[in-house]
Amino acid sequence: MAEDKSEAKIGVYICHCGSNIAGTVDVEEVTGFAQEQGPVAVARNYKFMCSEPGQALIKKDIEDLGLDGVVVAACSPRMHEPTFRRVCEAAGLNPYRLDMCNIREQCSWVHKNGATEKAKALISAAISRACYLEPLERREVPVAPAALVVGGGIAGIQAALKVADAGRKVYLVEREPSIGGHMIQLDKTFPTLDCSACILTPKMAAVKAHPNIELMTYSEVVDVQGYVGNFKATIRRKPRYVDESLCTGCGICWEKCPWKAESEFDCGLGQRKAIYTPFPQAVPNVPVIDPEHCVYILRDGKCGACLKFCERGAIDFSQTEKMVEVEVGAIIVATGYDVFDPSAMTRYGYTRFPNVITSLEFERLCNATGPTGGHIVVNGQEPKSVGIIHCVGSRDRKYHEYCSRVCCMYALKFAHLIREKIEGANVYQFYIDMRCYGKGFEEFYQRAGSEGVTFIRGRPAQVTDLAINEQEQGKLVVVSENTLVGAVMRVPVDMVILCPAMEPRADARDVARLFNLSQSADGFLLERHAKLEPVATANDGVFVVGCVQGPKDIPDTVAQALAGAAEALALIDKGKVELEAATAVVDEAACSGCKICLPLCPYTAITFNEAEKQALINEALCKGCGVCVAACPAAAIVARHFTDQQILAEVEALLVDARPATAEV
Amino acid sequence: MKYVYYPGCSASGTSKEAEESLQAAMKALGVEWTELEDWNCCGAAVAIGTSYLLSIALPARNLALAERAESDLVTGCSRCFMNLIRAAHYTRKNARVREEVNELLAETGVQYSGKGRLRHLLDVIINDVGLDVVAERVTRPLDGLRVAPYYGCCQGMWTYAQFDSVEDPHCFDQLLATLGAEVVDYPLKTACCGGTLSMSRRSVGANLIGDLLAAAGDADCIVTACPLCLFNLNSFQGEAGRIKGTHFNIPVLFLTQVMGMAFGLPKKALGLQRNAVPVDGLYEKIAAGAAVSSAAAGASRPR
Amino acid sequence: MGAQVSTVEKPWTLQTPEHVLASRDLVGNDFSLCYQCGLCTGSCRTAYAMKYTPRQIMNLLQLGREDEAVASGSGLLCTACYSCMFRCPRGVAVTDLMGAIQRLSLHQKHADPHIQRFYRAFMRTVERHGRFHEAEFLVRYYAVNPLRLRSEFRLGLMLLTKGKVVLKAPKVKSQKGIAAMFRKAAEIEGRP
Amino acid sequence: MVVPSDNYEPRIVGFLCNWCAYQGADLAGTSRMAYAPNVRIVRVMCTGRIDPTFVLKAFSSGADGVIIAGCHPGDCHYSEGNYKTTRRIAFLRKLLAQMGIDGERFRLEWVSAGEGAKWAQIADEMSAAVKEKGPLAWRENLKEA
Repeated sequence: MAEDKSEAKIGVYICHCGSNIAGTVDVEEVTGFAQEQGPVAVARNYKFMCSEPGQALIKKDIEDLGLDGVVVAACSPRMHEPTFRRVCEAAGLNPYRLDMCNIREQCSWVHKNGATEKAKALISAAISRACYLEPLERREVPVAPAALVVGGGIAGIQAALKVADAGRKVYLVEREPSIGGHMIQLDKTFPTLDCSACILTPKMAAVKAHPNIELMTYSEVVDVQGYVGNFKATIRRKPRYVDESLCTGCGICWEKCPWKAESEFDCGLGQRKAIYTPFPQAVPNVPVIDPEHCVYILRDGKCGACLKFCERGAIDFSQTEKMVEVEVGAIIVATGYDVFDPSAMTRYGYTRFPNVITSLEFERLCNATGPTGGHIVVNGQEPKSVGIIHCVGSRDRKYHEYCSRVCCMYALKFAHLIREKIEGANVYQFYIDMRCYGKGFEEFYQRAGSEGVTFIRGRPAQVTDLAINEQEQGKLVVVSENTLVGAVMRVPVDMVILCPAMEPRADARDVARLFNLSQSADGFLLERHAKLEPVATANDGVFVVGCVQGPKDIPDTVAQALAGAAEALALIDKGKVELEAATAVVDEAACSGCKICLPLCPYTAITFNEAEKQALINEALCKGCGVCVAACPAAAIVARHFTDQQILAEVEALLVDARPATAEV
Repeated sequence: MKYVYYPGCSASGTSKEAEESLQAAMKALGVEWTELEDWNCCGAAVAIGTSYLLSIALPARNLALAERAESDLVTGCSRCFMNLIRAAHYTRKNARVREEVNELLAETGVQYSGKGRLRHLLDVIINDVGLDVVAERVTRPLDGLRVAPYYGCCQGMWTYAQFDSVEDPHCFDQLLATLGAEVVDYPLKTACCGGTLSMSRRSVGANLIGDLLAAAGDADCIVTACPLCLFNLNSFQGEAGRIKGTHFNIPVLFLTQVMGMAFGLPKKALGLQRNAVPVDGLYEKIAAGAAVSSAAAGASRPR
Repeated sequence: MGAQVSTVEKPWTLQTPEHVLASRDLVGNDFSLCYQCGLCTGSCRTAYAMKYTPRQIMNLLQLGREDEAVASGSGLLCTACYSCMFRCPRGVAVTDLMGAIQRLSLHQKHADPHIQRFYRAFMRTVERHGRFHEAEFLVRYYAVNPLRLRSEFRLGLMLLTKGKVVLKAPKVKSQKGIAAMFRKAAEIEGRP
Repeated sequence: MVVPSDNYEPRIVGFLCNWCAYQGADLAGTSRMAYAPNVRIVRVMCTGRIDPTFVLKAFSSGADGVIIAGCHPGDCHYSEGNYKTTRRIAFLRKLLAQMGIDGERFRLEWVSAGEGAKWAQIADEMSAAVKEKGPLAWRENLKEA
């Protein structure tokens, strides 16, 4: 080893990151330490190594000193490894000769004392590893020129349209019978009060009409294989029992169907038939038959009203589930959110009192296409007073710690709508903080205030029907501290609207696994970087947009959807992707042909050459996890860029300060 | 199942009827237990106002004794239960508290290691004995008796969390229904009765009691799961009435008292003569209720 | 906190050993997590009678004004029902903090004499007998305050006639050890 | 025999997978969660890459503890690398026990990319536990034996 090390010429570059690193780590001392290490030809520190001048420093040294390895001690490799690899490449050094040493996220930001010592150990390890790094070549493969968009809410619709408009093929998959998502359930949208359906339905129609979009509703993605640029997705198409190519959406079938069920679209406030479209503007305007309520299906052919009346003969009970496979270069995940179920918080009496409703239920009550035709009616009466409780299940450790971001604004919108529809109604907002941060939001807040809405700062402790005076008889009483007064108030109202948290879909974990993504602590899917890569994920080629990534309003969702489309297009339009060079390779001479590695590979990248009795790794399929490497009893498989030699050298040098000098034999 | 039983101070004094009926009813159910030997006061709601350490160490001593007896510790007092489980919680959670508490306990020759299980009486009756066994014992169902179960407060976080919903518990309802009573649901069933405020700040304590009595409305009686609440709700009805501008005269019983009534146990064994608000009227109501239900049964009998 | 509403006129320095505020290191300084939503107060049955609501007490702690919180005596109205602590959306141990304030109020004699006597009398009987002893408690509590005894005449009569006052003191074998626990606690907590 | 000094700080080597645990440790950083500086991290693509010799190398080079952290079961970026790790580690654990290295010095943990706080807590716990046990000085001790 010693000879190798002395031959290597390593440059070490320590970044101050302003005061982010230099404020905690003594960069001069660390530079001095690095300078003393055998293989180090040069060690420098600089304020911002990622800046132009910082990069120029490295470039110049590579060129002037002929470095054969570079260590950059700065932020996480997840942040700037690509940057410094480019620097090496530009200076004529193979980019795989770079090692990043994380002294920010895993050192200066988390340690008050001992950060300098730890930085030295980490740098020593990186230098050691850098001595053994080998040049690698990346290969390019073509990209499948299509995108898969999962989820047909506003995020998915917007992303699909943009990719399709750019001339690329899009597969849009939606679980429900129609696209539209939560947005199509809303009545008006804040702060401009445009009608949600009015702005969304044209986009839905455009999706249906677009020659580049293949819409698959009532379908789910069940499997994803492959890698960036070359994904293979399997989509399960559930049987509608209605032939989409024949149906004209005339509606005679659901008019004649005698069987009813609660309408999911109307949050159970209204009813639909067993054959139904969820709402009149559904896209596609083709009904589905709900097998749990259709008597024809439940009782072997008794009924069949739809069959009889459909003039086109579109009803087809022989349909079965179908699997479709598509090849795409990029995937946009836009599966949205669920609404928190407030019945868990018994203190607010949701489900116990019929006049305690959720915000989404209120949207349906308020909507002209809703179960009441847009009349706000509970218990058969128009409420003269309404309490709106913010942060139900949000900003609460017991449920969701985060702020759901949209409730303050829609609560103001509700106040406006109630005051508009019910003459002289009193509206009370029970809020903790009013968060009106968006464009035009503060102005809307002012407007709502001027329209006669009462703001009570406090998180209500309960909603009760226990009256303690005449005024409270027959009312719901919202009990809350008015924190600005410092007194508990009892506010009698006719209706209470709860603003439940937006929460990750119940199956968010399954979705994360399906697309090989991570979840953040709150359960939403994790983006690659909170600020700079808001839609990219740890899985190259898969992007998350809209509320699947976290609660957000419509403008933010649309912006993210467009970002996702841009990312997908950038990937597809480039036409090719570079494959990871850090794959595993079999040393044929050493392979004993024991076949232990074969079943271990999750990508079936390892095949066996029976003639030569040797294992063989297909580099296009290998993703470089290294499971086979660690398992090979003959040590015949080498993990490029993570060789045994590199890692052992790294480990040894990491403990440079642990061994007394005399212990070295 | 092996139990040691922790009576608590109120049950042996101001709420004697709780203790008497509890012993009688448990015997009727065939539950065998021994009294925790040499138990001491858990500190009620008073120790916390005097010394943090004592508010943990006093109950912890009882836990230590039960640990030594290697049995589940059962108590019929919600306040005691809460103090005990709180002591277990903090001694487990905080090493310094554990050390100091054991330093105190060493004075009485015991140590507490955080083991051992604590059980509430309702938990034992419902989950160990079982409502089916309770039902078998019922000889005089509480027909037509409208009973308001009072779950009490301090139980919220500590007590019911162990075996029922915290904010909206129903275990008590199930038990009362099994006894044949009509359960009255009312919004303040888990609201605090004021605890020792009835003694230290009468006007506030009685006000809270008044709210509870009023909320139970037209129930024939209130049944509690805590001897301290039993004392409060019974003893200050006059004062509460004066504050609320009304007159309260609603019998308040301990849960094992109504169980004993349904099991047909003698009044004296249930300490029914000790309740501050007389309970005799309840027997008449049950008799009337029984007559109605047997008449109804007769009418519906096929001819 | 404006001076005009303050109960404490002179600056108050924390001389009490930290043990008295033991709940503080139990839960860390977790009152700093309070975001003043008022759910504790709304859930509190006695908040109406407090000078400062539980939420305001948390705020006083955040402001380093334990003195004001203690002097207000609001902690004495806490029944330790734990509703606030159970519900707190930020996980603040409100009840334990209220208990700490209550202790300080009593130790520093910010409570009515009869309330202090109530606590003392109760704990004294436990110290002496290991268990609560009604008869002795009543004597201790009322003996020095006969006027109050008169107002409690009906209660006393009820207890007596219903056979609820046990005159005989409870017998706990480890009574001496329990009294020693009281002394030890006072020693550790630095109370007189 | 190495005598522990009063200000003994243990050295712990952490092998973290690139996709979950390493990101979790990065998150602890971006969230500025302070924790003990004793754990030094080696990044591998997957915990499935970790050869038992890496762990032995760490101990023989003077580590007082080793921690392996990867994706939660079922969440592996490479679908099931972490299951393989689990099996391999069980074997290694026995081997280490025979060599006198117990479970407190050698841990396997699952940390997701969203669990920065968990990583900080693990690092703190592990540091405290190993500090309590004192230096391992495995190589020196073996030599003496």
